[in-house]
Formats: sequence, C-alpha cells, structure tokens
Amino acid sequence: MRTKLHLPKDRVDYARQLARRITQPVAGFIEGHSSVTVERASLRLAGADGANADGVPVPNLVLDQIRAADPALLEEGATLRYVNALIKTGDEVPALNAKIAAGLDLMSLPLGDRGAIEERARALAETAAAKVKANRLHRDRKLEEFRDRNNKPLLYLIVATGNIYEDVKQAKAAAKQGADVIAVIRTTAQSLLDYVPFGATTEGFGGTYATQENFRIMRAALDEVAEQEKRYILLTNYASGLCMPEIAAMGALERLDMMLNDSMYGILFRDINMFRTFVDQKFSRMINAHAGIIINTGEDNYLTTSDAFEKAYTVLASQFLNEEFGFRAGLPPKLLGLGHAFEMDPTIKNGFLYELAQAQMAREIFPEHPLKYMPPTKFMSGDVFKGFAMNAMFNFVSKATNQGIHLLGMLTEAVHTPFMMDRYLAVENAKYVMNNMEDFYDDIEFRKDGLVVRRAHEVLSQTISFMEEVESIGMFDAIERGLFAEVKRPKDGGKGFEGLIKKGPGYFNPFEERLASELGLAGK
Amino acid sequence: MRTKLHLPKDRVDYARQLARRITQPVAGFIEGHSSVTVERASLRLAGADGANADGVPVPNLVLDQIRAADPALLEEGATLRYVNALIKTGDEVPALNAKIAAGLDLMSLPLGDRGAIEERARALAETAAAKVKANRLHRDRKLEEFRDRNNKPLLYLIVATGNIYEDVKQAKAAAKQGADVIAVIRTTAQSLLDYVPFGATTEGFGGTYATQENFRIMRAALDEVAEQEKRYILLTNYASGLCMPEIAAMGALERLDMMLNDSMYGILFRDINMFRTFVDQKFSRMINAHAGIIINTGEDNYLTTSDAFEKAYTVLASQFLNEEFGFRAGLPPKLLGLGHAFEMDPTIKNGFLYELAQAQMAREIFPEHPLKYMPPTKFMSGDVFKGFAMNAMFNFVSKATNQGIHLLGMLTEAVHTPFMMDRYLAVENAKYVMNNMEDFYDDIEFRKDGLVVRRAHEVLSQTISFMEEVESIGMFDAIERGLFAEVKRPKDGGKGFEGLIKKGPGYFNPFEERLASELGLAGK
Amino acid sequence: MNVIRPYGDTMDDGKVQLSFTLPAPDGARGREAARKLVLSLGFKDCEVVHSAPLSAEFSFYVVYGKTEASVDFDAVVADEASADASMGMDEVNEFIRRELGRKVTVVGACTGFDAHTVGIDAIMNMKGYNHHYGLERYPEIEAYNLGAQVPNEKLIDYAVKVNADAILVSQVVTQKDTHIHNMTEFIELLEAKGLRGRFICVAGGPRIGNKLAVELGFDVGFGRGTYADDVATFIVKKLAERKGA
Amino acid sequence: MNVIRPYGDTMDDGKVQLSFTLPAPDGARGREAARKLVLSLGFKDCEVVHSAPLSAEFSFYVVYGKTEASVDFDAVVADEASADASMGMDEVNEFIRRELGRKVTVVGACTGFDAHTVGIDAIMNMKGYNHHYGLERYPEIEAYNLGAQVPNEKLIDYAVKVNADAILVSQVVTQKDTHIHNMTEFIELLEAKGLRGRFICVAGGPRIGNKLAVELGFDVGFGRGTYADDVATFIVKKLAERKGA
Ligand code: B12
Ligand code: B12
Ligand SMILES: Cc1ncc(COP(=O)(O)O)c(C=O)c1O
Ligand SMILES: Cc1ncc(COP(=O)(O)O)c(C=O)c1O
Repeated sequence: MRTKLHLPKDRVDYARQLARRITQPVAGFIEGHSSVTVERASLRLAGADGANADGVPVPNLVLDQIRAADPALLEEGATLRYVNALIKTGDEVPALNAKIAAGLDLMSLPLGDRGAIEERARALAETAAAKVKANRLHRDRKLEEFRDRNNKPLLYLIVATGNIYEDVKQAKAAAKQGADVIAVIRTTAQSLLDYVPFGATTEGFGGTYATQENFRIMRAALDEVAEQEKRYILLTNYASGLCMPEIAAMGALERLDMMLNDSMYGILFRDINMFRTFVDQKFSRMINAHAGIIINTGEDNYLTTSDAFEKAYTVLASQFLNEEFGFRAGLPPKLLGLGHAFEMDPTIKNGFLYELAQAQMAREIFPEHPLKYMPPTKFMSGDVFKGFAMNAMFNFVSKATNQGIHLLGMLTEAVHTPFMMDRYLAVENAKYVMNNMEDFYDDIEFRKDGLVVRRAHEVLSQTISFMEEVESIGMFDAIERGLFAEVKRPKDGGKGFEGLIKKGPGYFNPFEERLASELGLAGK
Repeated sequence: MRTKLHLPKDRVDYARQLARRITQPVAGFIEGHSSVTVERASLRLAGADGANADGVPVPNLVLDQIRAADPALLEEGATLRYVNALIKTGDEVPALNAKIAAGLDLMSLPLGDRGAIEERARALAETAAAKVKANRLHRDRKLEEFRDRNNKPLLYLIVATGNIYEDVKQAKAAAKQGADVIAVIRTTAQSLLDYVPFGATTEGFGGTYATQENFRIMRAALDEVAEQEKRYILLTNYASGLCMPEIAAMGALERLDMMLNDSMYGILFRDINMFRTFVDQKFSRMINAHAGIIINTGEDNYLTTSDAFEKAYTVLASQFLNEEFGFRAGLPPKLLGLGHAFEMDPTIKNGFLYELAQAQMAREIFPEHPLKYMPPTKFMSGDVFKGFAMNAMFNFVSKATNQGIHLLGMLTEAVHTPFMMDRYLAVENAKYVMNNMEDFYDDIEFRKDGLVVRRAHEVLSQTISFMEEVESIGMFDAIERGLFAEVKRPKDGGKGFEGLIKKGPGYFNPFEERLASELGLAGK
Repeated sequence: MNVIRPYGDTMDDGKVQLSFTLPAPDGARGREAARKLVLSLGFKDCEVVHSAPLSAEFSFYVVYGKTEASVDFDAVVADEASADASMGMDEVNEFIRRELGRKVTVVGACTGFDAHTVGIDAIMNMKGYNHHYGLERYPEIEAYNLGAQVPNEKLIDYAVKVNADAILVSQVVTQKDTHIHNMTEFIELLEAKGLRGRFICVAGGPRIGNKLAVELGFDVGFGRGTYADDVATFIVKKLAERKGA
Repeated sequence: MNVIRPYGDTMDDGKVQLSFTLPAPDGARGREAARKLVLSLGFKDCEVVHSAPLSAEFSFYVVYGKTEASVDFDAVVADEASADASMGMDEVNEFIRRELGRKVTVVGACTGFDAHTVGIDAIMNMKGYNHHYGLERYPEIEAYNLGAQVPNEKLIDYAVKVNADAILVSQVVTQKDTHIHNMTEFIELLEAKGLRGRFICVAGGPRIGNKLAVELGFDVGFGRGTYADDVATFIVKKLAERKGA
C-alpha cells in the first residue's frame, strides 16, 4: 500500500508497544479467571441447549445447580459436572439436556473418574471444533464460489423489527437491494441479561433477541438469497454484553460471519464490571477467531457521546487496544474489524478533510484489517434531505479510503428505525457514489504539508500521549478515573461482577484448551 | 496557481492560436456587417424606448420605417435617422419616443446636416457611456462594501414563474436562503422574437419576458435584499437569441451583472442564422464588456443533447472559441464566464473522476475566468433522493476545482421548474458540502499517471484535433456540415437572416465607435 | 381483494413521508399548522420532524404520517401503453412483412414551442436510446423526424405529403398545461380537416400518460422509459387490426 | 382568517412531495395503485414521478400531489413549551433569588430501558449544549442527574430523598410507544404514592410534545432543540406561581 499520510513508522510501532504494555496486566488477570458465561459458553459448545418451563436455559440451570451446591465448585469449571452427568446417566447430549430442563439436578450425581470425564469432554470439544470448522469451510467455499460478487467495501444493513420472521423479510429485501452484510440488531437491554433466551422470538423491542434459533432462521434465509443473488450474504450479531462468549459460541455453531465484539464496550457503555468484561471478551474472541468470524469493535460509541473532532484520538487508542486484545485471543488482522465513525459536526469547516484524515489513518495503521466504518448518526436530523447528502459524503470517504465494512447511513436516522425504503435509498446512495468514484483512492495524493496529513499526525501523537497516560496509571485505574469516554467505572462496580470465577487448581475446560491450541495460543 | 494536471503549455497555446485562426475570417465578416438588432440596441443606448399601441417597441418602429422607406438606407445605420428626428423635432428623447409610439414616421423628416447629427449622436453616446459607467461604479462600490460576504463559488439560483412580481418574491427568498446570483429565466421562445417586449410582464411561460422594466423591478428588489443581507446579489438574464445586443444594452443600463451570452448558441440550439448571430454576439459583447457584465457561455448545451463523456472535447473547443470571440469584443478574462456542466451518466464507473478532470482542466486552462458550472440535468430523474446525492457530488467537484459561478442543481430537475423548497434544499446541500471540504482544493494532488490527469490530457488532445479540423474546413462550413453539436445549419438558413445589414460606406454608429475606443479595440 | 397500504417497516403501518412549504413563518405555530394540515388530509398520526425558514414568510416541513388509506390492488388496472409486452426490432420488421406486406411510414415532431428533441430523437433516430435502436433503423419503416418547435399545421401537412400511417407528437414541457393545449389543438386541426381517421396518432413525453392521451383524442400515449420497440409494436399491431377489420 | 395551503411556486397551488413503499410489485400497476392511493388521500392531482422495486413484493414511489387542503393559520395555537420566550441563566438565578428566596432542587433521569443520556445531559450537565449551560451550572439550582436506564421507582425515591421541586424525565426511544408506557407508569406511581402534587413533572425528548406530556399527566413536555434555559424558566415560574397561589 502506498502511504499517503507518511505517518512515522516508529511512532506507530511505539503505540502498538504501548498497547502491549497496557494490556499485559489485564491479560495476566484474565489468565487466572473464568466467568459464569465463559462456563456456559463451554457448555454450549459441548451441546448444552434448551430451557426449562420458566425459560431458564439449560446452561444457566447447570451453573445455578453447581453454585447452589457449593460456589467454590465453580472453580473447577462447569464442563466437568455436565460431562460427568453424561457419563453417569449414559445419555447422549440431547437427552441429558431434556432431563436438565425437566429438573434433573446434576449435583445429585456423584463425580466419577476424572480421567474418563476429561476424555469424553475432549471428544465433545473435538466434535464442536469439527462443526465450527465445517462452517468455516462452507463459508470459504461460498465466498470462493461467489467471489468478486460482493461490494467493496461490504455494504452492511441492519434489521430491527423485534420479530425474527419480519426481520427475515426485511433482510431478504435488503440483500436483494444490494446488501452484503445483514446485522440483526438486538433487542434493547439484552446486553444486560445474564442468560441467552431460547427459541424463535417475536417480541423484541428496538431489535430482536439473539437466540440460537433466531440465528439459525436468519442464516437459512440469507443462504437462500445468496444462491439467488450469487453473492454470499454475511450475517452479523452481537457477541457483547453479559453473555459475550455464549453468543460467540452460538454464532460459531450457526455460521455467523461477523460479531460486534469489543474489549471495553460493555464496561464503558453498558456499565458491566470491568474484570468480568475482560475475561469474557477473551474467551469470546478465541471462539470468534476459531470460527473465522470477523469482529466489529465499538469505537463509534466514543463519538456518539463525546465530540468526534476533539476526541478523535480516543478512537485510535481504542483501536490499538482492541487490536492487541484481539491478538492475545488469537484473532489475525483480517478478522479484526476495528471500528470508527463519520460523526463530526457537519458544520465544521473542512470536516470532510478531517474525516478523510481519520479514515485514511486507520487504513494505513491497520492495513490488513477489514475496518468497520459507521455512518453519521448524532448530527442527523429530521431534515432527511440534508441527511442524505451527509450520507453521500460518508460514502465518499469510505470508498476514498478503502474501508472494509461499510454501515449504510439512513436518511431517517433521527426519526425512526429504518423503513424498508430508507434502506433502499441508502444502498442506492452508496452504490452511486462508490461506483462513480471507484478509483479515487488510487488517483489521489494528499499534500505533504496539507490539512489531512497534519491532522493525521496530530491525532496519532495525541493518541500516544493518551496511551502513555493510561500506561502509567494502569488500565484498571484509568477506567476507574474516567479516562475512557469520560465515564468512570469503579473496579468492583457494574453489572455481572458476581459472575466472575477464579480458576482453581483443578479448573478444567477442554474447549479453552482446544481453542488455545488451534489458535497457537497454547504456549503463551 | 499550482498545476495539478501538468497540461503541456505549448499545446494549450496552440489551441488558443487555433481559436484565433478559426475566428479570424468570422471577425472579418463581422467587421463589415450590422443587423437590425445591433441598430436597435444602438437606438436603445441613445434612449429609444416605449412601444406603440400594438406593443411594437419604438426601436422596431424606427427600423421598420427606415426599411419601408428604402432598405438600402439601413446601410447607414439607424442612429442617423433617430438623431436627425431629435434635431428636426427639437424634442428631447422621451418626447420623441412618445411621438414615434404615437405614429410619427421618422422618414417623413428630411435628413439634416450630418455633422450636427453626428455631434448630437456622440453626445448621446457620451450620456449612455456615463450612465453605464455609473452603474459599473455602483456595482464595484457595493462589492467592495460587502466584500467577502459572497460565497465562493457564487451560488446561482434561477426563478422562472413567468410573472415578474412572483419572480421578485421567489428571488428575495432565494437571496435570503443564500444565493449570490439570481437569474430570471426567460419565457420559452423569447429568443426567437425579433423584438424585446415592453413593460412589466406577468404572462411568461417557463420563464419571464426579459424587458427593461422587468430588469428594473428585479434590480430594485435585489438591491433591497442586498442591503439586508450585506451581500451584493448579482442579477442575470439572457443576452441571447434574436435580440442579443438589445438585451445587452438594457442590461448595461439597468445594472445587470451577468448575461447568458454565447457566440454560437443561437446558431446551434435555436436555429438562428449564423451570420446574424456572429454579428450580434460581437456588439452585445462589446456592451457587456463596457458595462462590466460577466458573460455566461452555453457549453452545457452541448452536453444535454450529446454524450458528456464522449463529447467532452466539444465543450473545451467551444470554450476556446468563446474566449477568443470574447477577446475580440473587448471582454477581459475576468468577465468571461465560460460554461461547462456536470452531465455525465451517473452510472459511469469513475464518472466523478472524469468530471473532476474536466472541471480542473477548465480551471487550469482558464485560470482567471469565473467559470460557470452547470449541474446535472439530463440524468436527473423522479428519484429526488438520488438526484440530491448527485447534486452533492456536483457541489463537491465545483468546490474541489475552484469554479467561479455555481448553478445550483435542483432535486426536482426532472419533475418541475423549481419549487421554493427545492431551491432551499439546493442551497443547503451546496453550503454543507462546500464548507465541509472548503480547502480540499489546496490539499489534494492527482497522481501524475492517474485517471484524472490522463483524462484531461486526452480531452485536450481531442479538442486540438477537432479544432484543427474546423480550421481546415473553415468555421462557416464546419457549422454547415454539422461539426458542432451534431446539428447542421445551412449558411443562408435559420431565423433572422433577413435582419442582417451590410454596412455601407456611410455607416454611422457612434455607440460602436465609443465602445471600441473605451475597450481599446479601436485600432483593431 | 388484496387491500394494500403504505408500508414503513410493518405490514399496514401506513407510513408516508411528506415535505412541503407553507406560506407562514417557521416556528412552533408553523409546525402545528403543518401537523394540522397533514391530519386534515386524513392521516391518523403525524410527526413534523423538521422545519426551516425559507424566508420571513415561508417555511419548509418534513413530516412522517401514518394513514389508514388503502387500495385494492386486485382492482387496479395498469394504464401505461408501454406496460404491454413489446416486440423487438426484428420481430416488428418480420411482423410488417408478414402481416402488412408494405412499408410503414411514420412522421414525428416535437410540437408547438417545445424544443425538447431528445425524447423524440430517442424514439426515432438511428442510434436510439439505451441500446434500443430508433425507428429510422427499422428496414420496414420510413421514419421522418421533423425536429423541434414544429407547428401542428406543418406536422399534419407533412404527414399528408408523405402519406404517413402514424404521427408521433412529443410534448415535454407541461407548465401551465401547455401540452394539453397543444395536443388538443393537434386533434382539432386533424378533425377539422377530416383527417383524424387517416392516421394513428401517438403522443409521448415524460409526463404523458396513456389515459390523458386517449382522453385528448390520441390513439395512445407513452411516458418515461419508452423505447422505439414499444411504439413500433403499437403501430404495426394497430395497422394489422385495421387491415383485418 | 388567514387560510394557507401548501405552496410549490404559486400561492395556493397545494403542491406536496410524498414518498412511500407499497407491498406490491413495481410496475405499471404499482404506479397506478400509488396514484390511486394518493388521490384517495384527497389530493386532487398526483404524479408518480419515480418508482423502483425494493424486492419482488415491495416497491417504492416518489409522488408530487396537489391538494386543496388548508388551515386557518390565525386559528393555529402553538403547542410547544419552549415556544415561550425563556429567561437566560443569569435571569433565572436572579428570579429565584428574588421570587423564591431559596435554592431550587431538580432531579432528572433517562428512565426505563432508555439509555440515551445525551439529551438529559444537554439539559443538566455543566457544559450544557450549543452554548447554553446546563442546570448544574446554575448557582441557585441543585441538580441531580441520575443518568440512564433508571427505573421510575428509583427516580421517585431519589426525588423524595433530596426533597426535589421538580423531576425531569427523558424519553428518547419511542418504538412501540414505549415512552408512553413509561411516562404513564411514572405518573401512576407518583399518584399511587400520593406524591403527584409535590413535584413539578417535566418530560422531554425529541419526540415528546407538550400536548402529549400534559395528556399523560406531566406539567409540561419539551421536544427537540430545548435548552436548560427553557426548562429552568418553566420550573421557576411555576414555583413562583404556586408560592403566590
Ligand atoms: C435537455 C433539457 C433541455 C434542453 C433540450 C435540448 C434538446 N435538444 O432536447 C434545453 C437546454 C434546450 C432545454 C430548454 C428548456 N427547458 Co428543458 N430540460 C431538459 C432536461 C434536462 C432533459 C430532457 C431530456 O432530454 N430527457 C431525456 C429524454 C430521453 O427523455 P424524455 O424527453 O422523457 O423522452 C422519453 C419519453 O418521455 C418518451 N417520449 C418523449 N417524447 C416522445 C414522443 C413519442 C411519440 C413517444 C412515443 C415517446 C416519447 O420516450 C423518450 C425515451 O424514453 C429536462 C429535465 C429532466 N431531467 O428531465 C428539462 C425540462 C424538461 N426542461 C424544462 C424547461 C422548463 C425548459 C425551458 C422552458 C426553460 C427555459 N425557460 O428556458 C427551456 C424551453 C425549451 C423549449 N422551448 O421547449 C422543464 C420542464 C418543466 C415542465 N414539466 O414543464 C424540465 C423538466 C426541467 C425543469 N425541472 O425545469 N431543456
Ligand atoms: C447517540 C444515540 C445512541 C447512543 C446513546 C448514547 C448515550 N449515552 O446517550 C447509543 C449508541 C448507546 C444508542 C443506542 C440505541 N439507540 Co440510539 N440513537 C442515538 C442518536 C444517534 C442520537 C441521540 C442524541 O444523542 N441526540 C442528541 C440530543 C442532544 O438530542 P435529544 O436526545 O433529542 O435531546 C434534546 C431534546 O430532545 C430535549 N430533551 C431530551 N431529553 C429531555 C429531558 C427533559 C426533561 C427535557 C426538558 C428535555 C429533554 O433536550 C435535548 C437538548 O435539546 C439517535 C439518532 C438521532 N440522530 O437522533 C439514535 C436513536 C435515538 N436511537 C435509537 C435506537 C432504536 C437505539 C437502540 C434501541 C438500538 C438498539 N436496538 O440497540 C439502542 C438502545 C439504547 C437504549 N437502551 O436506549 C432510535 C430510536 C427510534 C425511536 N424513535 O424509537 C434512534 C432515533 C436511531 C434510529 N433511527 O433508529 N443510541
Ligand atoms: C461492541 C458493541 N456491542 C454491542 C452494541 C449494541 O448495544 P447493546 O449493548 O444494546 O447490545 C454495540 C452498539 O453499538 C457495540 O458497539
Ligand atoms: C447562451 C444561452 N442563451 C440562452 C439560453 C436560454 O435559452 P433561450 O434561447 O430559450 O432563451 C441558454 C440556455 O441554456 C444559453 O445557454
């Protein structure tokens, strides 16, 4: 890639070093911990599924039973008990799930031979890995079969009816209109549920529950359109919130292609406990990495609350941190869909140039990463016409800087969740603009001492100062003191703290082992 | 100005030479001719005004009387007879006008002493020149008083209600919304009238009659808003069609600031006789030059009929010719608003880059000229949203290449003449885009071997080949054979041929003399 | 019965976007006036999501409304001439040779003061439009395109002179209903001369509907997106019909 | 009487732009259905200027219509709380010192599952919004901003605890009328506790109208573009009124 910004390589390297140093103590903490949802995700990979009459999912029932028997037992991990039950009952996984849903208390079964349990558990891990690999292979084949049929950047549209069956209609129409990626927005507040609902759902609000069945339904629908359109349609959901790893596990099993998955979003924007989030994000990312799922990080969220011009450096800092946390979980650059957004006040003189600088900077610093670029939202207004022009400029910057994943802006962003026609207009806008300036990226240079170049250099150096400060304070304290996104989160505060688990000496998790070895993280 | 396209200076110079050579024989022809409207324009500068009961304007009555008496007498010019009547009747101009309108036949008055007539006529020319100079001075003062208050490029909006009083409302609103230039579109087919209607009019169709009274009414209205907005509002009309010089004269007297005024538009797009048009354009341009009126040439018209990508060179060729005809009429570069347009098919891959190339090329070849840039029209459709995005891209190119006069695109271009809200949205779009990328022009370079640069070089060389062909055939024959705009116009065909006048040895025109000397054309 | 309503994101939610100008100052009262106006159009619900001043006396509104209005789609009859499946160029020529056995003559023009020739050229000129050749390219059709600003009188005279089968009238400018006046005059002139029955009369232009054209006395009217194929198909089928009758 | 109608480019021409989706395939019949639908809304005239398929079953239309609907502008009463002229920050503080003689306490939150704090922050936080400081900056006002996703119960308890004069409720998400449920619940809770009379209840959010808020039992509702000044003015005047009464 030709550089257009001439960013000093040593400074970029230094920023990456800072990210490594900042995340090191966090990684140390993560190493020694699990969480209820990490355990449940492991159970899900083993096959635990279903729910009892009250809708409590089987993985939660298992955890509740263990905790009820003796909270300390969780330190060995939940898999042990689930697999023990398989052996003890002689059931296959579905039958056991049914029994648990019907009321079987696993803790009533005495713990058998650990060697046998471990062996059976590893076989389950093998099965899960095979399934995930098959999904990955299928995706790769389809991408190959339909190669060059997707837009560049990928056009990403959301559906958010709350009803999976309505979502399917909207998603199919969106794909027909030209979308490459369909994201099913989750219902409001699902991120704060410490369980994943079960089955097909029709009652979400502002979005649709992420459930394994909903994943399956949408996956099938999109595969169907893909064959018609001869274009692989990527499916996205949210591995985020209190069930981050479980949703990742479900996504891996149901062949999702992308997941919103940020290392700090839950802490900052959902007030989830920081230790819990750090532990959860690691395991979820290992699953995503293994499944070949592109993660989408949430840097755009910094800009909907803070000023996009002044706080541009927080985006870059977060990208470096997300990258490093990603590396530590085995995610290669091509699965790191680092986020950013076109959120500057449209009345800023030369705002377009600053957006261009920011986007190009991300492109040059993260050259192999499928950057995820978010549209204007905060400054969209009821003036849908002006909004449409803003989206045109956003589309322009995205193509002009070769972004990877392009979330389409909606002209009605300030009014309502997208109408079907709003999506159509969004695709039309993007296709027109991007085709019309297809090779702009290759044709253009920035003046060496110009605004764009200077802005990028400035943001990089602000980022470095900021990261130096975080390093000197330490990540946990930095969050506590409100250095990120201007919100302060106490270490022992936030949701889900009680779900954190200290790994005991007898901790057993064949899925984690397996993932670590698949991802080459074993020695680390 | 930094060059971004690296166009070979010698080729550009050569194209200008070709323009000089091509227009030389035409200039020779013009030298020896006048036309009915040149004579009427001269009378108007002398003060001839008003109309008879049938609405026939006084200048036309004078011409008709001379021709009726003896067509050959026109070879001496009409001023002689008008001034003779002034002397003979002892009237001042208004009184004489009234008498003519009431039926006085000037030819009934014997021709008096030529010396006395010439003296009186020169005094009238002096008066007219003083009036025009006062207008020019007033404009300059206001521009100075309100300097830096206009947009760059100037935002140009049209009004076209057909009713001058409605036009005034629309124009004022447009100026309040941010327009710098108001153009009153002329009623359909006025260009084919061989007279200028008299008085305020309310019955135009697709536009409003250009009359001196209408000019006055609109001028006063815009001066009023200008004081409120502290921004000089330029007024534009059409010195075009069969009355090109008369309208220029009216514009000079009523302080218009711009005029649509092309050297060949009438021939090609209105089927006006070529000799007539060439003669008329020269005199009209001398008047415009003296009055400090920026002309707007009509290159955009080539693109509404032919393909903008393939026939891009016809635009550049026409710019060179318009420039040269302009120079020959005393117009300095800063009054040469050469035209071009953003009219490529929006589905062309890289169309934006080609538009950028064309606009930047015009900018570099005509560095001091206030280029007039026309919006997309032909490919606008009923999809007003897409149209709005196209206008955003047009606004972008205009600012990105530092154009001078920017005609705002209407989202409803394919639907109806502009609604008031359409204009508002157009201004909003332009202001947003242009402010947001204010310094893009200074920040950007094109790759030396890139698409934009190559395209500009290619168009320049196509232009040169085309002009070489025109030179070798000769201008008149080239038009006859359909080299321009793919239309063939026979030399003796088209409207207004009968209004051409061969100047006799006794031809007298103090206004032409005066203009030539003011403009330093006397010796030429 | 297949009753349909506008659709936002849920079946029958009735969502519609509107924008308009009011001759009133912008502000809270203007917004309320906009809301009332939209409700008075029968919208059940209406949100004024944007307002802006256009001048001291005028203001602009963007509104989203919710209507219960519906149409029975089953009862809707398309009224666009070009909605019929048209033959391609080769088919048309074949049809002429087979069914009519002689060349077909067509005269066209953009009439009145209308100077928008691009549309009629798209139908008639060799090169055609959007990869559909124009009538001049049809070996079995003699096509005369008289161009712009042609008086009705002159067009009719020419059609008589070349013994045309069909006359094509293009009207693009519709301001102040000028197209209606022009088209009406054309038919009246033909009738006055007793020639109406002699020609197939075809009108066209971006704002010309089939219904309108037929009302004004034409045989057919073609709107946006018409190709020569559509026009040729109509003419030759009509001729065959007449020959048969 | 001052009867006004939508304005395109001529007084009373009644021109309105509309766009919508129909659950029907694109094509001539779809366009005709769109036209009929718009005419059934009482438009006198309607041109479908654009249509496009959204999928095999859905289609999109852009339409220009002409309506004779009108409103009497003289009879329009603005219904926006912030339409009243508000005092500035200094004036408000001065007013409190002069008329009330004690500090005013205000508690605010974004309630229910709503996490959109930017709006309530704009009203309450120090830095304010668009160069209008927030209530926290007012020396005579004690402002407590509880932030996002606050249950109504908790908000009320807090207001009682700090003996608030006014409670500010922000509601941004309006899908499935969640704001209405939330706001209704809030008032019902207050009433159940016999506390409604004790607080000035202020609602706000981009889709909150004064009329709606009052209907639901609030004292006032503020929509888009509100500033702290507007809210403070309303509260202190109301307090002075009550004190006077
Ligand atoms: C190009 C153009 C011009 C060019 C015309 C050049 C030329 N030689 O044709 C020029 C610059 C000269 C021009 C001038 C004017 N124009 Co003009 N022009 C346009 C423009 C941009 C495109 C029209 C076009 O070429 N479309 C492409 C062709 C292929 O489409 P089409 O005409 O619809 O034709 C298709 C169908 O309708 C059909 N069809 C058409 N005719 C026929 C005939 C038959 C028999 C059949 C079967 C089918 C058929 O088939 C065609 C192919 O599918 C439109 C805006 C727009 N984007 O539509 C304005 C527009 C048509 N012009 C407009 C106006 C007002 C004018 C002027 C009056 C402005 C003025 N006051 O000076 C003048 C008047 C000229 C005159 N005397 O008529 C208005 C008309 C408003 C209205 N509805 O009344 C428009 C809509 C622009 C606007 N929004 O103001 N114009
Ligand atoms: C920023 C934003 C977010 C941020 C919020 C961050 C934060 N900390 O606030 C994040 C990313 C978290 C977010 C999430 C979601 N969002 Co959101 N979001 C927006 C966005 C882009 C801007 C809102 C904003 O900040 N406006 C700026 C402020 C200053 O304006 P304001 O809120 O109107 O406030 C002013 C007035 O209304 C008034 N006011 C407001 N409150 C109060 C209170 C009182 C007492 C008073 C007096 C006045 C007052 O004064 C303020 C200043 O003038 C809007 C779209 C848009 N452009 O409007 C969507 C939008 C509001 N979000 C929407 C949705 C659906 C969601 C989600 C449900 C999506 C999902 N399924 O995940 C989630 C749900 C979160 C939740 N649980 O509530 C929809 C709501 C649709 C609807 N009408 O129901 C919108 C309109 C986007 C869309 N088109 O889909 N969102
Ligand atoms: C990383 C990430 N996770 C999740 C979400 C969605 O929010 P919620 O927490 O409501 O699921 C977002 C929203 O932008 C996000 O960026
Ligand atoms: C130079 C010039 N004159 C005149 C006109 C206007 O046309 P008309 O001849 O109808 O006045 C145009 C239209 O674009 C033009 O470019």
